[in-house]
Amino acid sequence: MSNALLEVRALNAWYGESHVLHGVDLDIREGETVTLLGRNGAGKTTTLRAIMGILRRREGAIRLRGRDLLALPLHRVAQTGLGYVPEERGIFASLSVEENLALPPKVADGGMSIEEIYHLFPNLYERRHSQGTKLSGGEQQMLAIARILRTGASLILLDEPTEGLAPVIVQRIGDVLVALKERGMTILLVEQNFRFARKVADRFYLMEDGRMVNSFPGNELDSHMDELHSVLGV
Amino acid sequence: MKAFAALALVGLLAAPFVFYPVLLMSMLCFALFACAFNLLIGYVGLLSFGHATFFGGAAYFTAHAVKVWGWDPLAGLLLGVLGAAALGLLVGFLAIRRQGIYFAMITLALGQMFAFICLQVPFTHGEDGIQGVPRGHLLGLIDLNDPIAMYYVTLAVFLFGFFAVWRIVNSPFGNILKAIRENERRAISLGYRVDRYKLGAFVMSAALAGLAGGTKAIVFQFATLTDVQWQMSGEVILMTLLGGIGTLIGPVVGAAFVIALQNYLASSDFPVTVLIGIIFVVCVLLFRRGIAGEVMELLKRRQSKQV
Amino acid sequence: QQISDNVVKIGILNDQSGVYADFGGKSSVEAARMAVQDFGGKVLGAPIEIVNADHQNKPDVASSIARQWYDTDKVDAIMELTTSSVALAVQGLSKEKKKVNIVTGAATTDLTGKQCSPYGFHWAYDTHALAVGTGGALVQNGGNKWFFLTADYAFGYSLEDETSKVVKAKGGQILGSVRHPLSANDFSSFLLQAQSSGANVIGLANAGLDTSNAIKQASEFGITQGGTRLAALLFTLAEVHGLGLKAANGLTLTEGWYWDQSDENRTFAKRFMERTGRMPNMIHVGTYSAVLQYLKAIQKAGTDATEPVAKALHELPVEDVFAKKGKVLPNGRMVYDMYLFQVKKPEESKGEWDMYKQLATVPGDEAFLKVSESGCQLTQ
Amino acid sequence: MSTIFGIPAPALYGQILIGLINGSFYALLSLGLAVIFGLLRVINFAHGAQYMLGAFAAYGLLSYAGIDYWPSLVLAPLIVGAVAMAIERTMLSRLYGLDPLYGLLLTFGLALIFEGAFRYWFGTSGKPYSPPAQLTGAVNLGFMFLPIYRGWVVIASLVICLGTWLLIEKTRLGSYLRAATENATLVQAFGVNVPRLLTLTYGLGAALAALAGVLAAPIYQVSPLMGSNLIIIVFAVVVVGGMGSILGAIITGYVLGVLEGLTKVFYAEASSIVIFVVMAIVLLVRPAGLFGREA
Amino acid sequence: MVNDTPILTAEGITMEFRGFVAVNNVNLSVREGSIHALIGPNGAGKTTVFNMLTKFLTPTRGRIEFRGQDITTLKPAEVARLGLVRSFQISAVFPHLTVLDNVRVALQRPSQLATQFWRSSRVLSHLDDRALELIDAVNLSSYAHLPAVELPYGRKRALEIATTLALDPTMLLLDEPMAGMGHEDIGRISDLIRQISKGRTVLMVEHNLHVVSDLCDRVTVLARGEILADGSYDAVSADPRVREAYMGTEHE
Ligand SMILES: Nc1ncnc2c1ncn2[C@@H]1O[C@H](COP(=O)(O)OP(=O)(O)OP(=O)(O)O)[C@@H](O)[C@H]1O
Ligand SMILES: Nc1ncnc2c1ncn2[C@@H]1O[C@H](COP(=O)(O)OP(=O)(O)OP(=O)(O)O)[C@@H](O)[C@H]1O
Ligand SMILES: [Mg+2]
Ligand SMILES: [Mg+2]
Repeated sequence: MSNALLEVRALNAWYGESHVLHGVDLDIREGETVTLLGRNGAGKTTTLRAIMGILRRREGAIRLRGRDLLALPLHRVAQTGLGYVPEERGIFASLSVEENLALPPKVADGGMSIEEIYHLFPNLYERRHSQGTKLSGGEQQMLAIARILRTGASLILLDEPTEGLAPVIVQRIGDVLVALKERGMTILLVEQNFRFARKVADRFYLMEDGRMVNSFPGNELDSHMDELHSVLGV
Repeated sequence: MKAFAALALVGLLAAPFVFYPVLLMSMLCFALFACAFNLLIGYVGLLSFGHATFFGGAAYFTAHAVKVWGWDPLAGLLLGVLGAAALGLLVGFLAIRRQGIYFAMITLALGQMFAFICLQVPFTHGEDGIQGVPRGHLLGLIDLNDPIAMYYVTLAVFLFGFFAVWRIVNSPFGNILKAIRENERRAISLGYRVDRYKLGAFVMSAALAGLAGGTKAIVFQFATLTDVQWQMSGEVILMTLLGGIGTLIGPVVGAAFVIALQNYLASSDFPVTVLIGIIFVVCVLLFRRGIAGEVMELLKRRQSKQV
Repeated sequence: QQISDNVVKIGILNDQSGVYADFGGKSSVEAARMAVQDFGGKVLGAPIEIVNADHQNKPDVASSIARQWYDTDKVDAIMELTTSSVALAVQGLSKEKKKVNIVTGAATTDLTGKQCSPYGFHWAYDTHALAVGTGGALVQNGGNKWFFLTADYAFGYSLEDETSKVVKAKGGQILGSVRHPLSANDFSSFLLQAQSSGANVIGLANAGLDTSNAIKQASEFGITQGGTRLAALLFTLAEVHGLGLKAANGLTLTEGWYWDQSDENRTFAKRFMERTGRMPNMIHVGTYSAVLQYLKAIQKAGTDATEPVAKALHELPVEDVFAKKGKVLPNGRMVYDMYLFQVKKPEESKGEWDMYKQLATVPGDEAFLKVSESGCQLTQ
Repeated sequence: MSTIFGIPAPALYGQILIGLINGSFYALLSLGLAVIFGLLRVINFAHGAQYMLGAFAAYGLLSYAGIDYWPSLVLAPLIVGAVAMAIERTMLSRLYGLDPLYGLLLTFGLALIFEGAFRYWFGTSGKPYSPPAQLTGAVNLGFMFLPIYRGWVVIASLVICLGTWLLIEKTRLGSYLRAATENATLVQAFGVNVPRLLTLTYGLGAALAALAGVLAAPIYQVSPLMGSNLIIIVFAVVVVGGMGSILGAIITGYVLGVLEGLTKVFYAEASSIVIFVVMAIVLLVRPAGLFGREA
Repeated sequence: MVNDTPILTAEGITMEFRGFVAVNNVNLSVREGSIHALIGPNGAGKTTVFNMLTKFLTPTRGRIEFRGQDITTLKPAEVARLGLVRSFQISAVFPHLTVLDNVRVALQRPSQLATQFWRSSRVLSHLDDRALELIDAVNLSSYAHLPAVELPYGRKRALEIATTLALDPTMLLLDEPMAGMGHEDIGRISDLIRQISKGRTVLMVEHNLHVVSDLCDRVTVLARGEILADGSYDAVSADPRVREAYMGTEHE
């Protein structure tokens, strides 16, 4: 695929000695929302961590706008415009909600302002002076997403943002993603909840045992239901 | 494994005819001390920075009982162990309520206090120490003034202590200790009163450290302040780290190495502290598993390659 | 076969890397070698060898080295033995092994008192000599109201105790004392207490860095400028040099030897300086004298067997660069003259090591305890 | 003359003032220690050695290069800070993410090396260093003579403490640092050059220790042992204040300095132990320390 | 069989964190033998209630009774020994012990094999059968000898449930047992919960409303630290306030 924003080719990755990713290929075009589906342990999180460079032991090619990311240290990867929302959320206990929000440095223009963010997540506004980890699980997830919106990152890697969230909040997060998409944000989303994902995804990738087994556009989801059932075990 | 243990035992039995007995005895005492310390750090995950209290405290108790009260060495040792256990109960009771670095700091603070007390009370004789403790006759029978007899008694004490550590670690109790180290909250939620387990382990460790200290007092025939000062606590950490934290044999190797080094370097031109410092640094940077740990890892790797 | 193993081996066991490393340390080993050289390198035809070890201030390390020396390395005598716990431990061991030991590095009078040994000798200073030297002579010089800063351990107590006795005996007064913990670092608080007591002498019954810090801070707070005298009860040239005359001037102290006392001393000091880069203090020269005297004793006894050598050591007078008309008491105490010195002002000093003015001589018989007072059981 | 507990009031004021002065050193040293612990989770056992290095750097600059006190006040911390940064780069940085125990052990080893080497080269009796001419002499406060130099120490340390506190608590840099202690990888994943941040922090902590060393040189004997005597006490101060709490370290430093000073009057023997007693009590009652944030 | 006697009651429990009231005057009564769900939006205070019930937090006010016994002032371990055992929201396993050992640690306590430091740990092997049985029940058999760290997240949750069950508790408190699990596992764990609930009481926090509607006899809805509704799933889900505060409009 040409004019891809992010291009991943034949990516292999290891945790210590254990080989987890086996030749993953992935493309994301500018402005697209791509969802990575797969059951527990398929390697979705690992893919994101390998792209960011948090997982250092990897081979293959990762290019952002044609620029190779593999050799860059972690912080330089982030500075190229990648925003990462980790699975475990990573809220800082020693910082207040507001400090957590303000923490990530701007990597490009065009990020949201703190006011816009509070508008999007009124809960956070209410608790802006509390310690970050004193938030409930759902509040923390919102904070984790909100935090990255300020930085102007153009490609956001989101790892299971709906995990452990109440339906209303899931719905709200879905709305947020749609809004982000409208702003031209590119999103790589990892999900198990494909009902949620279908609302936002332009394209799906299916992952199993560290390999990409299929990819199809979002509107073809229904025709892939059987495959989905077998891969995800729904 | 069995073959290795048998070989080691034969080596230990034959050692005094090859090496200098007092040096060997010193190694055995410190090896036992390090094993006792390792029981806490290696299997409960508690870094005590005040273990000299039990080692040196027991040395004072034993020395006093044997010298001033004229007790049998065995009775003296027993008193040392009981005294150390009592100190362990006291210190442990206060310290185990905290974890990690705070635990280390509390034990350090209490250790400093104990060292202060040892300096103040008359029976320890200040910085002169209790000197000239008679070795006497064990149970009135074995003349401990004979270096070889003394060596075998020390060896027996050491083996007893070593076996005790091994047994504790590989017991149902030891199993729970490991679980507590791994995830304390979970252990609590399963209904374990973790404080009691920790305290139990602490007292056992203190008692064994006391056994080592008491034996040392009889071997060297004195008990002095150096044994209760925090530098001694630091030294036992060094020994354990060097040998391999959380391995059974590691502390023994580490202690033997450090004692040999201190002795050897004493008559060289190289400043002892600098070399010990360098070993510390190299160990932490390159051989974090310690000597024993690295060797075992090597063996394991080789084994898995062969398979 | 009059010399066991055909070699006379002397072990110098002291602190070479710790707190007392400057006190004696490696330089003492050099002094011992000088003694061997001056003796001619051989005794009764057998070569003389010096071995040395750093006991790191740990009695157990010292004890196992000493045992090893005696048992396997055929060492005949051990000397210096800095710090009392080590000296007592090794003296106990030497007694048991029937070997000669000569202490020059520790202060406790117990070595020739309660824990004396027929083969143990105490060569340089001891707490009593320091007390009599500094305490006695100062009172005669008008320093009659004392306040003590005492290190909170046995060595400190006995210094304070013995000095107090001397001061009182000479008609002086003790206005008070404060016991500070070891390595107290800051002494200004204690110095202030001393000053407000109205004392005209502050006795420093401590050692090493503690004494240095106390002196430095006394000068900072203008205590010495205000006319109060500082008396360091255990302080040697090495420490004064480390402190510098600016901080140390006016300080009174007792030492058993000073390089600028005579031509003989100056010659010795020059040789020592060439070998070690520093001037010797009483411990260095004491060790030199101990080695030399030990060799003389072997010569006299015609053997290096312990009993006859110890007997010869007790009998022979000591006459060398360290001690004039020195004699050894039955309890092992070597008796010789000590001196009271005052540290010069910077402007009085003519060189890096020109630091002392001699105030008085303390005759040996006054300086050291009589055998009957020592509490040594051997002699009864 | 009025007395308090049998001590004349003016004398007591003097003692409190002296306690405060000593507290300045505790505060400065524990400040650096707290900075390093708070941000690197390393218990810097080499802190005492770095303090000693600072004093020796000042002595060396004076006696080998003829550089006097005032420039040394800047140069010595820079030198020691640079050495520390090299240490962090080559050694400490490999230990992040491991049990904090390893950091403690490494720095313990480093302390042994530095102190051992300096003892070997310079002996133990130390080296002379005098206060600068501008700060010699004393002022009469009525209840005591205060050496001008000591007054300067209090002021200098207050200013430095305040400055450091502002830097860490009130700037963006500070929040990076605090966040990095919890999850360095994540902070780096946000685009912050964390490794460099940590290097600088360790350098800063060590430089603070060295600065304290320079300030101490005219008061305490410049000796290889000067740091090891102090470090354990300073640890206690940091623990009482709350590990990693900058403000806690500063305040506790002064308070314990005064407390120790008073103990010197009432029960001098215990004056070095009193801090440990306080520490044990505080840890039992308030485990996170007086100013620590609970985990 | 569900009967009417409450096994666990909380009266007016309140939790304040430095002035912030996380849970306010909550009354809760769980009937013996039931599966009771505690649901509510994020931050409602569900985990906090769990922490209070299992004594990991001490309520600022209020009183808790378990099987007629006042447990308000007990320690967490004591509560567990009474048979009230919990799981954690963030998975809690013993990471470097194998799956088998994880379960055995739990089995050890009731079998009085915990404090014996003088015996060989081989005596524990007679617990293996029971442990493997439990492991099998949560479909982890193929992982039995793997260290728990190496399990994927969802499997860790399953292991945690097996460990909890090993204590044979009278009552289980499960905090989001399905979080992070794949669909097939959710089905299996649901079955498992249903199966184990025979003769026990279960109180669970869960966001997956399918599971809740499927499994639970009774639902309590918590919002902003207070009880919003309480009753059967159908009744509760019909409540407009609950729909607004929690379920959202889309939900069936
Ligand atoms: N730190 C680690 N060390 C070793 N193996 C790991 C580690 N983290 C994950 N793995 C393994 O790597 C594989 C892929 O894990 P990954 O976390 O990427 O899965 P995932 O698709 O994100 O699953 P989930 O939906 O549970 O988050 C799994 O088999 C897992 O056991
Ligand atoms: N230790 C604490 N200190 C201060 N506030 C806390 C603490 N623990 C929880 N809170 C607050 O109490 C509220 C309830 O939190 P709790 O974790 O119980 O929510 P929850 O219902 O379990 O949410 P979720 O479903 O997201 O896990 C939250 O707003 C949280 O921020
Ligand atoms: Mg994942
Ligand atoms: Mg919760």
